[in-house]
Amino acid sequence: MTSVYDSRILNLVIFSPLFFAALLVFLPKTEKGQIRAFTFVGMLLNLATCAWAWARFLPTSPVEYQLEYRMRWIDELGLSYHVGVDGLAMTLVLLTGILGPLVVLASWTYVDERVKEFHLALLVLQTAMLGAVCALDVLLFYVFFEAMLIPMYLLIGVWGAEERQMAATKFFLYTLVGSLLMLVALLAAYFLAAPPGARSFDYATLYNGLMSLNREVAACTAAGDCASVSAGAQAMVRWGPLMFLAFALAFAIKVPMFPVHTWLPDAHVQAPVAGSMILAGVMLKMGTFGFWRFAVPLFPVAARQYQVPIGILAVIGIVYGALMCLAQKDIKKLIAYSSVSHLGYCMLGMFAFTGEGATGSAYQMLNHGVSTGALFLLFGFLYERRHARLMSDYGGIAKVMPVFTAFFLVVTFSSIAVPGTNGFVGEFLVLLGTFKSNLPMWIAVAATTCVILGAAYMLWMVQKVFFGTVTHQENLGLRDLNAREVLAAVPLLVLIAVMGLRPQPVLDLLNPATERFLARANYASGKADPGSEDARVRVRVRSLPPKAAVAEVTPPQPLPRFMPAGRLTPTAAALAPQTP
Amino acid sequence: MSAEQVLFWAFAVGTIGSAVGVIFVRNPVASAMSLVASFFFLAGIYVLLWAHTIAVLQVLVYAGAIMVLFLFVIMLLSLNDTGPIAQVSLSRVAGALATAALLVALVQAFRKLPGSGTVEWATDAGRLASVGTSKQLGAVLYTQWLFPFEAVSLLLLVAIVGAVVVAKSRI
Amino acid sequence: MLNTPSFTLAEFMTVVPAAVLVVGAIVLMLSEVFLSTANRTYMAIVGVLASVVAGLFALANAFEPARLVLQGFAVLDPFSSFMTVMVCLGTALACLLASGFLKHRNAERGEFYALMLFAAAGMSLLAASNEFITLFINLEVLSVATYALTAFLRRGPRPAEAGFKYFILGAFAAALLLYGAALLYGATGTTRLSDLAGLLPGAMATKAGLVYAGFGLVLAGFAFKVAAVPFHMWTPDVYEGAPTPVTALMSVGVKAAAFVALVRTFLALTHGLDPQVPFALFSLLALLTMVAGNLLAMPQRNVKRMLAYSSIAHAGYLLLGVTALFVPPSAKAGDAGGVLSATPLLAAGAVNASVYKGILFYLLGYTVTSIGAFGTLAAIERREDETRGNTWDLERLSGLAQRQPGWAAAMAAFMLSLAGVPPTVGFLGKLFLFSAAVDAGLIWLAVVGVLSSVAGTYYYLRVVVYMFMRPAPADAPAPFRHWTTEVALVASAIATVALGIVPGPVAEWLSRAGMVFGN
Amino acid sequence: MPVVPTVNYLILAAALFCVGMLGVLIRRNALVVFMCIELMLNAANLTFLAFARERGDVTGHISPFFIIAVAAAEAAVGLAIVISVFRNRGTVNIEEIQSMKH
Repeated sequence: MTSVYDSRILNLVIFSPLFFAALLVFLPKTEKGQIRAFTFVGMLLNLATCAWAWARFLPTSPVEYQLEYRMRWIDELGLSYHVGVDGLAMTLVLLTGILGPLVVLASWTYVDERVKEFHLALLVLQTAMLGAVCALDVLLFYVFFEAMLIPMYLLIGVWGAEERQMAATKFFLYTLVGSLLMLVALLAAYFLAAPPGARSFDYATLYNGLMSLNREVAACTAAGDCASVSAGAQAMVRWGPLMFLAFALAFAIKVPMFPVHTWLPDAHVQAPVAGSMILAGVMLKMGTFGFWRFAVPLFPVAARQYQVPIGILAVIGIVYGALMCLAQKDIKKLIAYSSVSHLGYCMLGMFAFTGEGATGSAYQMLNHGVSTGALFLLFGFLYERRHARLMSDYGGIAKVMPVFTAFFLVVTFSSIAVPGTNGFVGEFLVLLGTFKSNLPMWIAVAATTCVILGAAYMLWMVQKVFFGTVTHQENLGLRDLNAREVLAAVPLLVLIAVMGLRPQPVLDLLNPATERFLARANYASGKADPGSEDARVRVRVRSLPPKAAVAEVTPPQPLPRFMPAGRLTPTAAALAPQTP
Repeated sequence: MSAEQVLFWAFAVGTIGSAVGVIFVRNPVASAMSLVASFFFLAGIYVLLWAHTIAVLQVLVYAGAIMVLFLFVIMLLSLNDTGPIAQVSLSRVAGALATAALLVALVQAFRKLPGSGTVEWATDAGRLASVGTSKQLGAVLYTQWLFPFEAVSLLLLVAIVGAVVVAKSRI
Repeated sequence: MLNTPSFTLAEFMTVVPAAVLVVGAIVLMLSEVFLSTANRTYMAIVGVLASVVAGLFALANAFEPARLVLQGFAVLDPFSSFMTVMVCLGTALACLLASGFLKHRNAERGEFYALMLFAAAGMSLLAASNEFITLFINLEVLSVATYALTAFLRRGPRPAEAGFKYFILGAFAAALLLYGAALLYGATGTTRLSDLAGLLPGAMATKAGLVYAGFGLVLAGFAFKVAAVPFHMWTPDVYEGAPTPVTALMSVGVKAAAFVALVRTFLALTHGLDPQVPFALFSLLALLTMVAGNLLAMPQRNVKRMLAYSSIAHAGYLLLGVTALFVPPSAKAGDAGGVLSATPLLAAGAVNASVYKGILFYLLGYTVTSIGAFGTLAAIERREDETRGNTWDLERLSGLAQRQPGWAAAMAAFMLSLAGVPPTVGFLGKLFLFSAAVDAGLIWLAVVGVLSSVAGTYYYLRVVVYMFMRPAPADAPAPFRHWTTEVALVASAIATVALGIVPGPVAEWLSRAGMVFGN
Repeated sequence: MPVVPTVNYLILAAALFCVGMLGVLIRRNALVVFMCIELMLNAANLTFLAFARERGDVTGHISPFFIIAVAAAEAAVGLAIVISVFRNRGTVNIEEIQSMKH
């Protein structure tokens, strides 16, 4: 049951913020209140479009990418404007949509200089992030991925703290190094995936083309003789690992994984509250999402090859992040390093290549967005009052700001994965998946141990900041959260509780995506049973519309059914192709 | 040694000698005069190469017009150089070495060329009579080399405008 | 009895754009005599009109089939026609920039625009030349006009010095080129490029040394003109000293024309040679130019010098594209892959069409971006600064976002486009060019290029940092605003962003660029 | 008909070219540098003419004709620029023409 609007929803989702940005240009820059209110309304409407998309998204549908829209763009390159969402992308769209209005609320009084530019940057950033999540054309993804950098760079560099210029430049350059290398690898993939004439940057073309090459490579590696395979497969043997590494580096910098994480603490510490929230909430997800959507499925053989090194780096990130947190005096830095640690879990779960691991990883992406976003939001309120980041500047805040303290505690519990919060579900699944995987046992053990460390540093920080006696005179006069601030925080708290207590709806959304991710990672790498046919993992998308016409709404072809949603692990029976 | 060889060596030594004079004489006027001498010897060489028209042009235009312009500017600016003619610096030594290397490479390349000291087509008397004459040059210039010829006219126009603009008093 | 040549009218199409430009120049010179009113803005408009009309003629030419015209001295092919279109675009924008710039200095003269149009005519003819002597003459037309333009302003020593440096090195490069041409003439008996291609294989059998010597000298001559490292020394001084609108024209027009001539020349000269030799030379030039250009630009605080070095780096990216034309056909997928070798992904066929397109699209993007960047500099450049010596220091850009938000936004777009960040035309240009290079197997060279462009991003971003993140100095002089300057800036900014999002028909047109005569 | 072999002329031209190039690279006086460039152009002319004789070809005669014209055009603008530099700085010494910082 598709309506004519379905294929346009995502365009609304992606471009409505840009539309509001264009309108915002005409507001006088002295009318700060109007600008804020206008942006807030724009973000709310954007959230409404996200919710509409969610309502039209069928988790149980056999169609992988829904709400697809495809339009010709640069024909000579085989580049099309092609958007669509699967379950994971849908949840990320929702997360981005929810964070949008909250970010505006959070910065209502925080930002008082160059207000118009600030809100323009926020709206443009929103468009870029939503575009990156929805893009089904890899180059389109790249364009949005890079376009995100510019407003974020300005957010950090213009409205940040003292060292903002250094942090902004570092952030920009780190990300650019990785993504440019990825661009070269992407170009190589573009040439490998299809013969001249059929070349395209479309995800389906790239995936399907590389899949058959990966199959050949996997088969010939198993047979031990790769000299006589096709030219494409030979090139894949030679370049595949390098291409994977280039993609992996780009996304690892964004995640960020140890040892390329060093930009993150600086960026987080210097960024204004809005910047930190978006950075933690959505932008870091682009790294994990990139691994999930591009790096692993396009190069499954190489991904398998580097499974253990990446697993080890992920666990180093977990341990290192936790240890750095223990040593921090600066609260923002602590939250930043906790991000490194949390996203280590994400990566570990993904590279476990087990059902639980992958689901946990996807769930953890959302959790981190919600809980770390909330941490930065709440700390932003405190920072706005005191302009101090060190723990030693606080103490006994619970006495002066009880509501704030209560909120902060809930978020802390989510962050340290107390059962009943969302963090627990994700972390538990990741660890379970890691134990079940073929990764060395010590990795799983180390990751599990770090859960305790995580609790230790967070609670220690809470203890120092909120409890005890008020040690600083200035802190006595702090007022508690006002209505606007409560309004900004409550949605995230609700999410924490809902996702912790009722994970099933979200898991239902994620499951088809998880299964496909696993099937793709395993199938082409030769790990799955060799008898199954390509059709099961092949990416099916709407074909390019004929010239001078926009994609018409045709009911997408039904795909072989995956297991019904609602269960965590795929079973062999469910994965078997359905014969009509 | 034929008369041609004698003349060749005389002109060659003269050309190189005065060319070396251009770069190793301190006084710019002497340099310019040395260059004029070099052009005259070259005109002689051109005659040996059966290029009479070009030899005349060399004397008239090059030695005559262009070098007079040079001398005029030197006199106008009343330049007299003091100090060393060149200062030793790393880039200059590198430049000199590169020049020497280029010379060696070029000479090596030329010595490998097949050439016996005869010009085969010269047995064709009719052709020999017409080559390098102003008649032949003019015919070719105005029937075949029209595009470059027009391009040169554009170049001269641009050069005139350019020279006037640059030499005009303060803008 | 003279055998008078007969031409068909269609043969002259190739020179029509240049003729229009020359007529425009003559009109401008006459207007200086007969119409010299106090307000000379109309001169810029005449210049723009001539450029636009010439550009339209050139665009019409681009859809003609590639052929040899004017007794084999010139070609009419889409590659050179598109180049002419770009030159005309650049000239039109530079004329607009110059109007405000010169007006502010009370130096607006018809000759200035006339020389700009002459230079453009030279560029257009250079791109179409198919014979060494013709090529040399047309190169001189554009060079002589640019020397004079460089030395046009004579307030303070810099312009004259810059003009002098440019002149000496330009003449030196021309002499190298010419001597190389003489040696190649000796080896083959012709100076026509299209004939050379056929005769070189035979000449290689007996006169290989002569051919290689000629090849090397011609390459060195061109390397000076396109400012490839290590022949780049003149660039920063000349770019800094020349009046900023002239620098803008130099960075786009002169370079673009020289690149087209270089491609046309070496397409002919590489016939019969060991394909490894030109490939190695071009790879080395591309590598050095990309890396050194970016590294030398990094420490510059003087924005104009920084842009000069950045133009060297961009020449390096273009050389990467040129190198892709000369990849030896024998390279196999299994070969070891050093930086200076080609290891194709697949046993790929001809990639040339996409390379030409990449080069032209890159040049187009660079034209609008670079003109815009230099134009912004010209717009904020104050006459009072000229005695201070820090006219183009980064400090002068401080707080531009508050003082002139429109200019700052435009400059930011230009900087991001130069850095190759989407959604700007710089990104698409890099995409076209690098994809062609990757397709040709120059993967490692592309990786080096990409990494060096990160260094580039660092200094482009620094400009953005100063504009948006530093407070304005208290003594910031009031800007001299002139509508022509603003029109030029707005046009280039719109083109920079719009072409980056919707290259549309432009990219499709440029697909014809593969039809290079003799290819 | 025995003549002086072409290679002699070529080597003479190469020597002339290299003398000119050396002068461009090492001399300090701008006018002398300019004269050295004229030497290089003449070496190219000589090469063209030497090959023209060997081949009996008219291209080799036409080329120097054009080159002389170009040299004249270059001289006009070049000398104008030299005068302009001299007016500004009172010298034509290349080392002293370095007011721009690197």
